[in-house]
This record gives sequence, C-alpha cells and structure tokens, in this order.
Amino acid sequence: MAELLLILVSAIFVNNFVLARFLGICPFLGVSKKVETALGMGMAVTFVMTVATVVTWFIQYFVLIPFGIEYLQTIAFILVIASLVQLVEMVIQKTSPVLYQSLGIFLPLITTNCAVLGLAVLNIQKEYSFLEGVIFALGAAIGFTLAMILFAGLRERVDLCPVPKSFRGTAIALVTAGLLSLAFMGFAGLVKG
Amino acid sequence: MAMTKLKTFPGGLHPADNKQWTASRSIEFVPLPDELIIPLSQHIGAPAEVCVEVGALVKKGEIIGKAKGFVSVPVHASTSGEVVAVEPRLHPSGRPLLSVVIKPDGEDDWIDPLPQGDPDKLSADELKDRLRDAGIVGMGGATFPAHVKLSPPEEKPIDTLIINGVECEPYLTADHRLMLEEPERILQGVAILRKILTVDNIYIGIEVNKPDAIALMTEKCAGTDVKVVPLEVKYPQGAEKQLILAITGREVPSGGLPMEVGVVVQNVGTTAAVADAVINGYPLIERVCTVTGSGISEQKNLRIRVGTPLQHLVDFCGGLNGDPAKLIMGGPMMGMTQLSLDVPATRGTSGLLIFGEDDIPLVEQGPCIRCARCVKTCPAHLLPTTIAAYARLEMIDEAEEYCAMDCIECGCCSYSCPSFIPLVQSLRHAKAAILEKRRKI
Amino acid sequence: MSGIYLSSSPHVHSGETTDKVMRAVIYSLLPACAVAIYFFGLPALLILILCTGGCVATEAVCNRLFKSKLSIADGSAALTGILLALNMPPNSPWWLSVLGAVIAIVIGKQVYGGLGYNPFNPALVARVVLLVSFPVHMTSWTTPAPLGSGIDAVTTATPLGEWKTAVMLTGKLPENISAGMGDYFIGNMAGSLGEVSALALLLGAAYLFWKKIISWHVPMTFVLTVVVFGGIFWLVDSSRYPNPLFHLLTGGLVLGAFYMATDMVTSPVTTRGMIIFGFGCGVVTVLIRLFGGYPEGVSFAILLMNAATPLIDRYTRPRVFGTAVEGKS
Amino acid sequence: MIASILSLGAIGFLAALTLGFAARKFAVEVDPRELAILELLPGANCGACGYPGCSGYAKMVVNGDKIAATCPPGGSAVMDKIANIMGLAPITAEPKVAVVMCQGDNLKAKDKYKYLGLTDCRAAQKVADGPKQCPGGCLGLGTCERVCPFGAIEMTPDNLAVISRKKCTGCGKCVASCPRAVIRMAPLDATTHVLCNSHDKGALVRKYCEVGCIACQICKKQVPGAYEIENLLATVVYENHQDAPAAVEKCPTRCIRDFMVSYPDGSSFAEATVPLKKEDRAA
Repeated sequence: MAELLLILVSAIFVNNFVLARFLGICPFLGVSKKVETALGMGMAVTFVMTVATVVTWFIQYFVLIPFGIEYLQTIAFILVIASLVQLVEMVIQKTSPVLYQSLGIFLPLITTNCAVLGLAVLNIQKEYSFLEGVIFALGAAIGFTLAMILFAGLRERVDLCPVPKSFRGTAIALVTAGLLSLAFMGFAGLVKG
Repeated sequence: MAMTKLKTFPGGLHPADNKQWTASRSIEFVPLPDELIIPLSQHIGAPAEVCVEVGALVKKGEIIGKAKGFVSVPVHASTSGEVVAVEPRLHPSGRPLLSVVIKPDGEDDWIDPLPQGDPDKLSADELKDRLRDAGIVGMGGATFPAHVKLSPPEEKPIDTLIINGVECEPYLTADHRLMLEEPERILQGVAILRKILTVDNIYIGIEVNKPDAIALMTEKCAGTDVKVVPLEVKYPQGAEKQLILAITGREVPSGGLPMEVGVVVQNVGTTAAVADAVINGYPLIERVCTVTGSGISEQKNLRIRVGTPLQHLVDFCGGLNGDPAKLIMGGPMMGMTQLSLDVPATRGTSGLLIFGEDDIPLVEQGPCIRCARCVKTCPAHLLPTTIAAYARLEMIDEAEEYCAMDCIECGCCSYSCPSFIPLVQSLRHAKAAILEKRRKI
Repeated sequence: MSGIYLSSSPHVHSGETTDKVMRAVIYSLLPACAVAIYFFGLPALLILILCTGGCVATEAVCNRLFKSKLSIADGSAALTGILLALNMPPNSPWWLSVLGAVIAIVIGKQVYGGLGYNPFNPALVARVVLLVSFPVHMTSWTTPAPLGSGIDAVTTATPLGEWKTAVMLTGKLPENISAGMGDYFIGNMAGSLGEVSALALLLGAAYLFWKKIISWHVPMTFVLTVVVFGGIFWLVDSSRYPNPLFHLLTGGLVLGAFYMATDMVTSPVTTRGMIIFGFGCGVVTVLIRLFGGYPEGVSFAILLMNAATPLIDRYTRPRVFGTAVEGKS
Repeated sequence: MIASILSLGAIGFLAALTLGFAARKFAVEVDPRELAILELLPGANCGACGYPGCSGYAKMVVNGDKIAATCPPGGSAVMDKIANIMGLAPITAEPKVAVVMCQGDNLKAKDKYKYLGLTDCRAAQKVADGPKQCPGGCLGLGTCERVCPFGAIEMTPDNLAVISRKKCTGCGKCVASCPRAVIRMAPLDATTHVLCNSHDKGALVRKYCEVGCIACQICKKQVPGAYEIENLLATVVYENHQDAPAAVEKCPTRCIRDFMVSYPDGSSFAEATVPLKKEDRAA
C-alpha cells in the first residue's frame, strides 16, 4: 500500500507532469486563462489519461507482447487516445457548450498532448503492474490538474495587473509558469520515485 | 457601570472622534438670515411640487411644495415672508435644483391654526398622516420619509423600535446636545412611535463616549420599559444594520430592509420632531446642526432654520479661520463636499465641517499592496480591494458576484487604505454600473 | 472659492501610508542585520549594501525602461534588498548578491507592474533562483566568528545540513544535536545572515505586531504547524527526527514565517485565507526538511503557497453581512 | 506481419464502433458558416453592431439569414466577405470616425474646483457635475482612452482626449463611455469640426474657456452652407463639409479646426498631414 502512495505522491508533486517533466505545456498555457476552464480541461485530461492507461496496458500485455509487435506501441496508443478524445469532445459539446466553447481547439488537441501519450509510454517503461499503472495515471492527472488550476489562478490575478507593454500576454504567462515550476522544484528528491 | 463587554458589531474602526470642540457647547439659536433658499427635494423620494407663485406672502409652516406620491413629503416655509423667486439654486447635491426663495418679513408668525393634537386620542393612521403633512424625514442623514418607514406591510410585523442616539460620525455632537437638552421631547416622540408601531420593546442606543447623555436618558426612562443600551465607541456603530445587529443580534438580510427582521430604527432628532409635529403641530422647519472643524473661528451647536445659507451660519460662528480647503455638509466619514457657502442647509444637514489645507490628506494614490486593512475593517464583510479592481477594469459582473451592492458606503475602507485608493468611490461606481446593467436587461 | 477641494467621502484618513509600513518593516529588521554583522563581520555588511543598493538601482532602471513612475522612494525595493541579503550565505561572492538583487526586482516584481502586483515574494524568488543555479555558492556556510575574536571563517555545515547528512548516512541523529540550542537562539551557528539569530528576528517581529503592521494569523499558524507537525514525527521516531525546538530555531523558519510569509502583497487578504496559507507553509516546510532533497524547505513552501494564494483568496471569501451562504448575496 | 495488421485493424474497428454509437447519442448540430464569419470579425466584442459581441453578431447573421447590422470596426472589407459567405447582397455602411468636440485642456478651460478621487470621468461627473466650469467640456480623466479597444485615443499632457482618424474604426464605445457626450461620430472624410460642446452664452463661454464657441455666427456668414448655429453652438453641416475649411481662419476663438492641417495642441498624432482617402484606411 505504501508503495502505491509513494507513486501517487511522486506523480503529483515530485515529478509533476507539467512542472517537472514539462509535458503537456501547450494546453497548460492555452487553457489557463480562467480557473473554470482549467478545471474543465483537467477533468477531460483526467478521464482520457485514466481510461487510456487501462486500455493501453491491456493492449501492451495482451496484444503487442504476445504477437511480438511492440514496435507498433506508439501507433496503437495514439489510436486509442485519439478515439477517447473524440468521445470526450462529443460528451462535453453535448453536456456543457460553454466549456466546449472556452476550451475551443485545445479539446481535440488532447490527442497530441504529450502528457497523455507520455503517461502511457512511461507506464510500460516502468513495468508497472495494472494497479500501479492506474495509480500512476491518477497521480499524473491530478498533478496536471493541480498545476493547471494553480496557474489559472495566478494568470487571472496577473491579468488585473498593469504589466509593461512588452511583457503583456504570453510573455508574462511564461515568466509566471517558470516561477511556478521553480516552486515545485522544492519537492525534488522528496521521494525516490 | 460594570465594565461588561459592550455590545457592538464585527469590523469597523476607531477614528479620533474630535467631538471635544463642541461636546460641551449648548445649542444656540441662529437669527433669521435675510434670504431663505428652500429646495423642493430634501428627502429620498420624488421632490415636492411647488404650489406658490413668486410674490406670494407665506406664513411660517405654510406648505410651499406638495408631496408627489406616497414616498414623498411636503416642503414648508421656514418663516413668514414673501416668496421672491422660484428658480433652480445651488443644492447640496452639487447641482442647481428648483428651490423657493423667501425673504423673511421678520414677524416669524405661524400659520393659524396649527394642527395641534393629543397623541392619546389620535389613531395610528391619523398620527402617520400628521407626520407626513409635517414633512418628518429621517434626520440621521438618510432623509427617508418617516411615515413610509412607519407603515410596514402586514406580513412584516414589527416587534422592536430602536432610537438611534449613537452619532458615531466624528466631530458631530448635534444628537448628543439634543439628548442632553431636550430629553422630554424625545420621550414624547418615543411614546407616539410606540403607539404607531404597537411595539413594546424599545431601546435607545448611545455610544459610551456620551456618558452624560446615557445617564440622563436612563434616569428619564426609569420606570418605563424603554431600555438605554450603552454601545462600544466604534464607527459605523450608528449604521442601521450594524445598530440592529449590536442591540438585537438580528442580521438584516442582504438587499433587505430592517422591517424584514421586525425592527424600525429612528434617529433621536427625528423622534423629537415627531413629538413637535403631533403635539405642537410644528412642521419640520428647524433642526440642530453642529458647525465645527479647524476652518471655523468658533465651533458651535446651532438650532437652524431649513433653507438658511451656510454663509449665514459661518458668519454667526465668527467667520472662517484661514482659507478653507473643504466645506463638508454632514460628518467627515459620509458627508458631501460643497462647492460654496451659498448652498442652503436642508432637513438632512446634521453638521457643517470646515477643513483647512492641513486637515485633508493630499497624498497621491499608490498601488494596492493587498495589506487587507480594508477587508478587516469592512462592516459588511466585503473585499473592497477586489471589487475596486473589478470596477476599475469594467468587470461589472464580477463586482456584482463579489456583492458590491451590499456596500453601505461607510468610508472605513478608504479611511484605512495606506495607498489612499478611493475605495468608496470605486464601490459607488461599481454599484451605479450594476444598477445600470440591471436596468438595461 | 476657487481653491476649494471636492471629493467623494470619506474626508479623513488613518494617516498610515505605504511608505510608513515599509519603513517600519525595515526598522524591525535592523536588529537582525546588526547580529548578522556582529557574527559574520564585514562580508555580511558588504552583502547587505550590495543587495539593498542593487535592488534600489535595478528598480530605478526598470522604472525608466518601463516608463513607470519612479518608485524607489516607497522603500519596498530597499526592503526586498535587506530581506534578500538576510537570505544570502555570509561568504558568498559579491556578484551573487548583485545578481540576486537584479533577479528579485526585475523578475520578482517589476515585470508584473511594480509594487502590489507580484504574485511571488521577490526576495524568495531570487534566493531560490540562486539556490538552484549556484548550489555550491549558496550552500557553503562558515561558523560565526564574533568581531574581534580573530578566528577566521571556517567552512562548516548548518545544523539542518548536519542533520540531513547524518540521517542519510547513519539513519540516526548526529551526536551533538541538542548542545547548540542556546547558541541557535542567540545566533552562534552557521546559516545565512538572517537565519541565524532567532532572538533579533523575534524582537523585530514583536515591534511589527505592536505597531499593528502585520497580523498574527500567518506567522503563528506557520510556526505552530511546523512545531506540531515536526513534533508528530519526533514522537514517532525521536532517534531519527529532530525535536520541534530544533526545527524552530534552525534554518530560515523565523525569518520566513515573520518576514517572508507575511509579505502582504503575496499572501491572502482574508483571515481564513491567511490561516490556510500559514498551515500550508508549515506542512510543506516540514515535508521538505524531513524528506526532501534540500535541507531547507521554508523558501519553497512559501513560494508554493504564494502560487496558491489567488485560489485561497477566491474560495475563502468572508460571509457577507446578511447572507446565508458564503459570499453569495 | 499479419498479426500487426489484424491487431491494429481490430483496435481501429472497435474504436470506430464506440465512436459511431456515441456520435448518434451526443449529436449537436452547428452551422459551419457561423465559425467562418466569426473568423472574419475583428473580435473586439465592441457591441457597435448592437449584438452581444462578435459571436452574437455571427449567430444573428447565420440564423437571421440577412445582414441586419453592419460591423463598423470591420468596415466594408469584412462586410463584403460576409455577404458572399451568406450569398446575400452586401450592405455598405458609410465609414464613421469618433471626434472629441472639445479643445479645452487644463490650460485653456478653467476649473470649477480641485477634484480629488478616481481618475475616471464618470466618477468625477458625479461630484458636482465635474471639476470644469464648462458644463460640456472634456474632463480629460482618460475614461475613453481606457475603453477604446483599438488604442485610437490618447490623452494630451494637459488632459485633453484626442482621437486619431487613422486608428479609429468607428465602434462607438468611447461615445457611450463619455459622461458629458463630448465625443460624437462624424463621417471619415469630413476633417473639419467645430471643437466645442457648450451651449452657454458667448459671454459666459469666454469667461471659462479660451477656445470655446461663442456663437458669433462669423463661420455661418463666411460659409453659409457648411455651418449651422443651433442653441448657441455652431456645428459643421457634414453634407457639404468640403468648403468648411474656409471658415477655420475666420473663427475669433480658433474653435474650428481642420484635422488635415493639425490636431489639437499637445496631441502626438501627426498623421494629419498625410491626406487620408478611404482606400488607404482599409489597408
């Protein structure tokens, strides 16, 4: 049990997918203008990550390895993730058009989101068991959402500030993201994950 | 009086009360000026409709402007004399508004007959009509017509009457002197209000920085069920919602009126005016007003006639003392700055404050350093700094979501802001924008 | 009457200005600076001058570059300079202080638009940037050599550093752990300029409380959480984890809790928010100290909670007068 | 080899099945033309078209099947493109530009009192009708400058709002924001204006402003067709604005100004000297 907890904590804080591994930066910067949108994106990514991990784990150990076609790993994983994202897109468009409107292009972009594919591949590399894989996925997703929400809160506040002209918009967002990942660096070495 | 924990409300602040200038000065009569300017809008609600022509001779107390609609009261001539003009004149609000200008004839004789009456014989409705005809309005500064406040709908029963003798605004001592010099008039008013509202628990709230008033009122109320409640000296203790919470522990719901928690609050001055209106038949043409501040030669409490130009009051108090920087009608926390001394005093004028250059903080506004002093002191528990930021950036929906409409504009946030940000003005700006947005939908 | 002023109400003011607030905090830091100079001699004085001067100069340059009003008179740049100096190791090279000052003011504050708009505490931003970029310089400590005692500086490790290496190697506390408590209190131990004497810092903090510049909510919750949380681990395994008093007097806790975490600009505005802020700082500090890679966790903890402050402010709005549910009218 | 084709094929087929089912269950229909129009619009959400933001306008055009309003910032270029998307006749709006009808900055117009408080014209207007003696003059506290989404308004060092004819797209947000209605819309190619907004008598205007219109009728006598005096204030008749410049020199208080020659004093806009025709503006 302690082992799982360590994986979870390390995925959320120590090797946070966005702030430590620097994966999934484009939605991190693109969708963090408002906390609600960031939360929506976080939920969408959590769903895709968790289900993708489950499906890719099965494909890896019951399809790719038995048939000895591990080299197809990336394509198969992307195929799964893409269809999952398409599913999420339809659900969100139906259930909350406002969120769909505010997420905009970044919703289909989850397919190419390196955090999602990265997670699936990392899962295999670390030879995690099925349960460890799911916990790792959950940790990664929560870490991603946590980083998104923190960053969205900061950006909402920075939008109210008289930032000098040359730093307005993405520039100040990048500076803030840098400082945020600096703060997360404190967790380095917290867990030997 | 055992130092029990005094009743009060959370939030608020302790400004220097500066009442020592006039606290011990008794009320003095001011002779009539040579011209009285009586504005037709001196109360919340529709302005009165003028019903006298230029050249007409009027008696003291004669109605010169009829009430328009239920939430409105008539306006009376403050003395006998000739109507010399009916034209827009500079008004305390800063804009020229229609006013009746009367040249006193020096007789100062009342209309005949005066609508005197015996409160015991008159019914509640008759009493309320008398109050409306006498033009009785809240004299704490809000000038809300008293007869409207005293007729709540049936489904909102009233079980408590609070007489507001707090006078938490610094510098002002009008109510204090009124309580010291005319307690009987106040208690007669209380009896009338009791009859109108048919309530039995009645409180008189007075801050403990007026111990003599507390002692006198307690002594006068001995034997009756009127309870004098000493309150902690804190601004804005006298604000309606804060006073109700301090005395009864009930919280007026946001956007609601005191009647929703079964309470009616009346200022001490209004209560005395109620007695005059019913017993002697006097309309509200006279009130007590404190003229104070470092910019005036002698600080005094005056009994002034409604419509007296401020210049006349200043001359009576020995003229200005140096170049005035601000002429404030009301107290320093919620009063309005005036353009000039030609402005007339009205029914809501509880004070005239003259500040010199060194009394007003001329410091440039700095950025908000989020020191949270405004959050800590706000009696409505809002986030003034956040709402002001939203107002500045035209984000009106967010300002509404942060409950800008609950701001009572007491001035505590601007008072305590180390960066001198005009928070009250920003919140007022946000409230106006929200009301405008609501009107548009 | 042309000289008349008109304005919206109110027309009186408490008299407290931002300059006075900043100056009060600077005065409260002077005892700590004096102790630092007493224990670490001239290098400490040099660092203090370099940092403060560097910050003020950088701010002036930024004001010109960004065409904003000259704001060095409000004392906030000088304050950031002093706080940064107190975070620097006594024998760090001169250019490190200057670089720290530039980072603190440019990235920490001016890029966001100046005083009041920076989400992160500028001095801590600089300290963490330097710590991560120049780990060697930022973690080489010397034993304090009181002025006139003639002992030249000997490099050694901070108490926290000693503890961490000992635990890593032997899994046990280092032997002379409790001997130094008295020294820690008055400052006779290795550490950065400001981390040393808890007494001088507490003296300054008392002055700030008395002048009502800072409220107790953040520092007290922060320190209490560290003591309680650290205490739990100490009770669980006292041979491995240090006692709470050790936590209190070593490292940057006192400096961090009373001066860094209470930086008004980067901490929450609501009282409940401040308590959550202090609690968060405390938990993260202990986590990093006991399990993290860096011996000192206070800086990272405060930066993290600075990042969370906008969210804390958003979700701890006070209950508005006359409303049943939180913040909704 | 076969295994790889079969396995991938199977995964693809399974995915297709779930998506086909989901597509029917969560079907939502969106008109592609709406997105195309949204791309064309400037995106300033200024509301000049009378609809809530650009998305509101795009929805209206697609649903209403006729172009009920023009998009001033977009100008004729955008309107033509929208028209051919919708296959409808383009309606062209005569391009308009906002003009601040006042030159009374702090040096020229006298103060009524010293104002302390928010640097915002609407807030200052609430304090005894604004700190200027002139009831209609520009208060110069920068509300319009902050409201303008296109950065077309600047405040001169002596607090007077000036609008650049080159940058202004005619969206009208500044007109709505000014509490004293000093800013009015004028045709793009009309460059001469009577820069005054006070209807007071000449003698009174002279007392509080050096460049106010005292309704002396000289401009009307000089060029009868181009000027009109209405309620003691001269205004340019924009139908025949070509011959309005002739009266500029004649105005005793220099209240009339031709923006082709120069902008009000202290303004940094210098493009007045460049003769602006409609085509250059569209580029």
